[in-house]
Amino acid sequence: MTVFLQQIINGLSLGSIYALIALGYTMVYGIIKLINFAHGDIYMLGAYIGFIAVTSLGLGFFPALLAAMAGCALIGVIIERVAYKPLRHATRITALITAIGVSYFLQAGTQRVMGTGVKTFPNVLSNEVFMIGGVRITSQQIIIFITTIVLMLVLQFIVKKTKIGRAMRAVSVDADAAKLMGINVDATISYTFAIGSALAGAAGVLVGIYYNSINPLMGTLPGVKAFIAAVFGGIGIIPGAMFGGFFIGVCETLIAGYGGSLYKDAVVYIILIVILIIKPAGLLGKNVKEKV
Amino acid sequence: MSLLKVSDLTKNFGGLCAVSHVNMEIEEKELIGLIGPNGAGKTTLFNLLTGVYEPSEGTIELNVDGQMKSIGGLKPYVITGLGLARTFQNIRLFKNLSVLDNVKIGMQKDIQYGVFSAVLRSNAYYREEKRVEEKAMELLRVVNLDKKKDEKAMNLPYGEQRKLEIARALATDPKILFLDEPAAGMNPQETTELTELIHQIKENFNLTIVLIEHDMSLVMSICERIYVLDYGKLLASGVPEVIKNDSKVIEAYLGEEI
Amino acid sequence: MKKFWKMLIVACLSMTALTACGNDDGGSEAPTDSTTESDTIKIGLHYELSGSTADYGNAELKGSQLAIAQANERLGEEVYVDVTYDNRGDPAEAVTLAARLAEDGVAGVVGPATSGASTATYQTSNDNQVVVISPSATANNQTLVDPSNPESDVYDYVFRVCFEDTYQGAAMAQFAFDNLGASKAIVYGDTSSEYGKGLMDAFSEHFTSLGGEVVDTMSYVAGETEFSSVLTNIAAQDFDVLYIAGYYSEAGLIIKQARAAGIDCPILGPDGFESTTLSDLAGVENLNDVYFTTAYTTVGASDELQAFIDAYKAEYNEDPNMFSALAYDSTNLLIQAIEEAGTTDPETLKQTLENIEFDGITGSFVFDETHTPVKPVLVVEFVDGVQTNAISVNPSLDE
Amino acid sequence: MKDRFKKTNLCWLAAIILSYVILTALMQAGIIDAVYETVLSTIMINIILAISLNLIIGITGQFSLGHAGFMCIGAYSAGVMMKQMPGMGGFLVGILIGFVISALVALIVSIPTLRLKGDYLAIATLGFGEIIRIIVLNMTITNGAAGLVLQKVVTFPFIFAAMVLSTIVIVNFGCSAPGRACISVREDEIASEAMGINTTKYKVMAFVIGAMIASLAGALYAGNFYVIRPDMFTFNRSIDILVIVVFGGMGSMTGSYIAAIVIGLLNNFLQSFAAVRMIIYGLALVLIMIFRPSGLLGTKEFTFTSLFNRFSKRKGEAQ
Repeated sequence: MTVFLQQIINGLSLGSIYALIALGYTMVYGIIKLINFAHGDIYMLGAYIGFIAVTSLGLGFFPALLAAMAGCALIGVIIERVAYKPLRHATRITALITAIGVSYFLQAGTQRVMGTGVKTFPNVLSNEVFMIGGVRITSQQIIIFITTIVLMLVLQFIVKKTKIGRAMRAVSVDADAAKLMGINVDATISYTFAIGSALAGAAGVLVGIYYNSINPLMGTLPGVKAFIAAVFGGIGIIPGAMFGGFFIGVCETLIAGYGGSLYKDAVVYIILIVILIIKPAGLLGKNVKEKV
Repeated sequence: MSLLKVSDLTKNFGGLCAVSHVNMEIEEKELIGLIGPNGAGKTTLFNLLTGVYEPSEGTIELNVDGQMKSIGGLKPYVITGLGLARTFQNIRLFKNLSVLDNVKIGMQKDIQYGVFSAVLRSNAYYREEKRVEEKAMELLRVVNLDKKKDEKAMNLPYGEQRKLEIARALATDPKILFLDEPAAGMNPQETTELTELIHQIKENFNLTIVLIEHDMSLVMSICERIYVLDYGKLLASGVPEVIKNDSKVIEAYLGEEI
Repeated sequence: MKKFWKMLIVACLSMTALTACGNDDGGSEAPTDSTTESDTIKIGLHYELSGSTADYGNAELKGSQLAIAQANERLGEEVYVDVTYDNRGDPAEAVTLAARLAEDGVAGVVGPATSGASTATYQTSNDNQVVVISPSATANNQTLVDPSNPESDVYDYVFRVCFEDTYQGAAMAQFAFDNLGASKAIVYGDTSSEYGKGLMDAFSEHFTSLGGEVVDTMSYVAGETEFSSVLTNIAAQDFDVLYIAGYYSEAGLIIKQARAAGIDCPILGPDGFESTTLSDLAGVENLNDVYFTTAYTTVGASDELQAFIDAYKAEYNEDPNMFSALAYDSTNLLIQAIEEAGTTDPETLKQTLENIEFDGITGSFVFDETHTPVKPVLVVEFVDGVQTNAISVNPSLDE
Repeated sequence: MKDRFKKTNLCWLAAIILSYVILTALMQAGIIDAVYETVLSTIMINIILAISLNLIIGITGQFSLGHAGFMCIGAYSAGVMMKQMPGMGGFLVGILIGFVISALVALIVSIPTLRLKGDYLAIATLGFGEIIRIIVLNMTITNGAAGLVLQKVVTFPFIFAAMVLSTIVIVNFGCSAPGRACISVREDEIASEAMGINTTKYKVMAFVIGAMIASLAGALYAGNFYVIRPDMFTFNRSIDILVIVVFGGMGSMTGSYIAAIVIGLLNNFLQSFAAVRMIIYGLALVLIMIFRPSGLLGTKEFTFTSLFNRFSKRKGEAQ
């Protein structure tokens, strides 16, 4: 039983990371229907910005986290303006290829600038261990979990209660109509990218601290997993992405913990496919049938 | 025996009852009008009849070779195969394909060669393709589009797109043809042409036609019988003269002159 | 009008691609554009410079380039020129590049780093009579025409400077059983690489044959960072040693997470542990009671090794690892062979290599009949993240 | 039938023979050297992959990201058989086995997933592709991560023939009644169903044919490049194929040809900038998509018919 609980704790920490990346995915997809393949790489950049902030500038955890979020927000907006905006009316596959191009560019660029090897993220957070009934919980796990929850609540507040959030929802339903209502669609999409990328940046720093290992290709697999998490929870739905992230994280650790580590990715995909077939719009999504 | 029999047909979307306990009976070679205010459930009824939606309650029966066969909830392509064809309110042509190909696709079920013949270009392939092309051209001549056979469907003017949809539906060799607002967006002259076309195909192809239309002059002039829907319920049915003077119908249309 | 410009740009892009056909001498003879006289000798450096295995390829590239630079310095002129290509870790591309290097007229090729890409190049290079020295192709029977058949012929022109997986895996099993007195082991390896898989099998097989028991076998995939779930499970079992078959980038994290999960038994590993990144990742406080097999060690490092480490640090501002050291040796081996042979004639070069006695930083060796080096295996212990205590081990492989 | 010997068909035949003769002559003369010979093989295999994916994405409109999985099946079927019976015989048997397995797998995969649409289908097929790879990675007969080391058995004429045959199969399919049905699914699934077309059937049909041809490409890969390993068939490979299809223009087979050639040469050309080539490649993808969002040829197809029409029109104007 303690082993099981321990696995759940491990899974929630991993899931927090997926959830943070998935939030950005779900927002971007919700608003411009683009699978932003480069999103995982923005998460990677977040880790590197955090790394530079800590090693070269000597910043602490929170300043580094904020620096990474700000840096990623900026990069996200630039990418959107340069690469995606000209394609807003092109087919979605075209936009997808562009996203892949951006992803290659970011990966190869980082490899070139920062080296291809693994970098070790310095320990900026003390790591105390608490034993609760035989289950080990570290202070880092708690901080990761809390940071994720807080960021999600902030995001939920922005989307539901603020003017910009209202604009985002309007654009995601119908960009043309939103424009007619006087909403600056371009600005809204940029805000969305900024917020989504900032969350990915935060995830990058958290991963750096938790696993203290970062490399230029670290974004690819979590990127795909996070997209699966977003689809799983229902794309465009913030609590859905959150839930999906935690669910996938816990599933993975449980499968790996009980001897199936080689098949854990396969099982994640199978879960995804089953969910899509039973509930095509995701767990929390509403099924919208095409009007005939 | 009637050709199509609808009993107690109901469709709920969540809490909303889009079609409620509708009964209809359509005889062979009739020309039926289906009218009602916007949102009355006309298109939903069409969607039920052609299999796009599954009925929540009630039955739809079609006369297939003298036997009444229940077709409610069957897949659209099966229903089309049984002889029901339709056009769409918001034109759904295969936009990037040529006019000719649009019609050819309608003849799919009647093509007598398989994938292997297609890939190997057997004699059956050439024979069938030739037959299909000839028949498609014939249909295009009926709607007067034979000169534009190689044009992309999306480049046709609106009125011709509607006609092409009719030709495409005819290509499926239907017994009943459902036309969803065929005159929408047409000018009076085009509407007149359309009226003639409907008459002509009804006679030449031995068809039963059911049409949804807001253009009352068209409906009243060509339909033999009319069903009126309002809020999903059948409000009235009968010959045009009766409908014209039905007080409930007039009320539903709120002073609209008929 | 705007459209016209767009078309023009696209056209230009495609044109540059097309003109590339006519460009025969493509390839970056990077460091020199001055010397293309006949007395320069081209050395092909064929590595994974991008893609998921770029880390290994780039480390080896640095080692090779350092060796070439030092040779030129020693000779006082630019005798050796590198011709560098990137295969992205893709075997198909590696085949093309092997052909290309042959076309470029290189005296020999060093690389690729990974077993898969290496194997793909052997046939082409062999057919073209180009000597290939693989720095880190460790797979069993790698240098044979058909690795699944130990009886098959060895490629005439293919050599390697690293151990075979079986050899060091068995050595560690021997060490665990004899020196550490372990009788129950858990094996945790990287099954996405040939290296990890080969080591896992070799360790398990030899450990069992010695009379030990492999309690459990777990696997991970390179690139993962989350191991605590598996380690939590491992911690709940009864065993004496944990053998990690993989490279430092994951092993460092595994050691850290294993210690955090309360696994305090000895942790063992292969020469993939040889990198300062290992202690950065694991944390020096966790690097106690950790042993790994290697061909060279910084414990009482030889002068050559120390000189290499200093030169590497000075050149690239980072510590060398196993890959860069092996590539450095491979390149020096090729250079030594060329100098001993006094020619770049492939036949002579090949014969020279077969009989060479090479003193490298990763050990002194001669080649056996499968063109694999015969080197002693050292087991090195970490104490507080520092290599101490090297013991030579010779596995009794004859059953 | 006379139609079979129409002018355009004869023109295509001539074009095929001519390109074969020219390529062979260039190889004999050494103008296409060993390097460009392997580049050429890569390009031809990529063409087969691209047109087979184009059948699924471009013609039928089903967004699949699992193509590498079928390639993997073909490569391993051929590889395993070549281990059992070395040489061409084993290879050919392997191709046939690959056809059977990939068709079966495609059938199993497609029936549930093809109900999904757009990006959801993409992510589901991506998942299936990865599942296939993970299974292969953990099988004993495939030798796990280490993969199989093989002899080269295929030569230029063999790959060329495979490419031509695959193209003929796909083009003939596309121009036939089942092909039209597939196109109608792409254009408007609801209307297509209303025309009496069993959309699921045609989607599955396109998917199965595409998968089988991809498995052929995988087998050629195995027979040509000495080594097959599971990590050669990750979803990145599917994306590489997708890039060719989109770059050439979805639905355009000639577009796929041109794109595969351009990308193959571009890739080779970028070798001269080994260190930065992925950066350049990424940038090139973005720029090409921005400036040419519907690909090089869009949905257009180069045909001799259109060439004749243009020619005769010009002649008409001249008179």
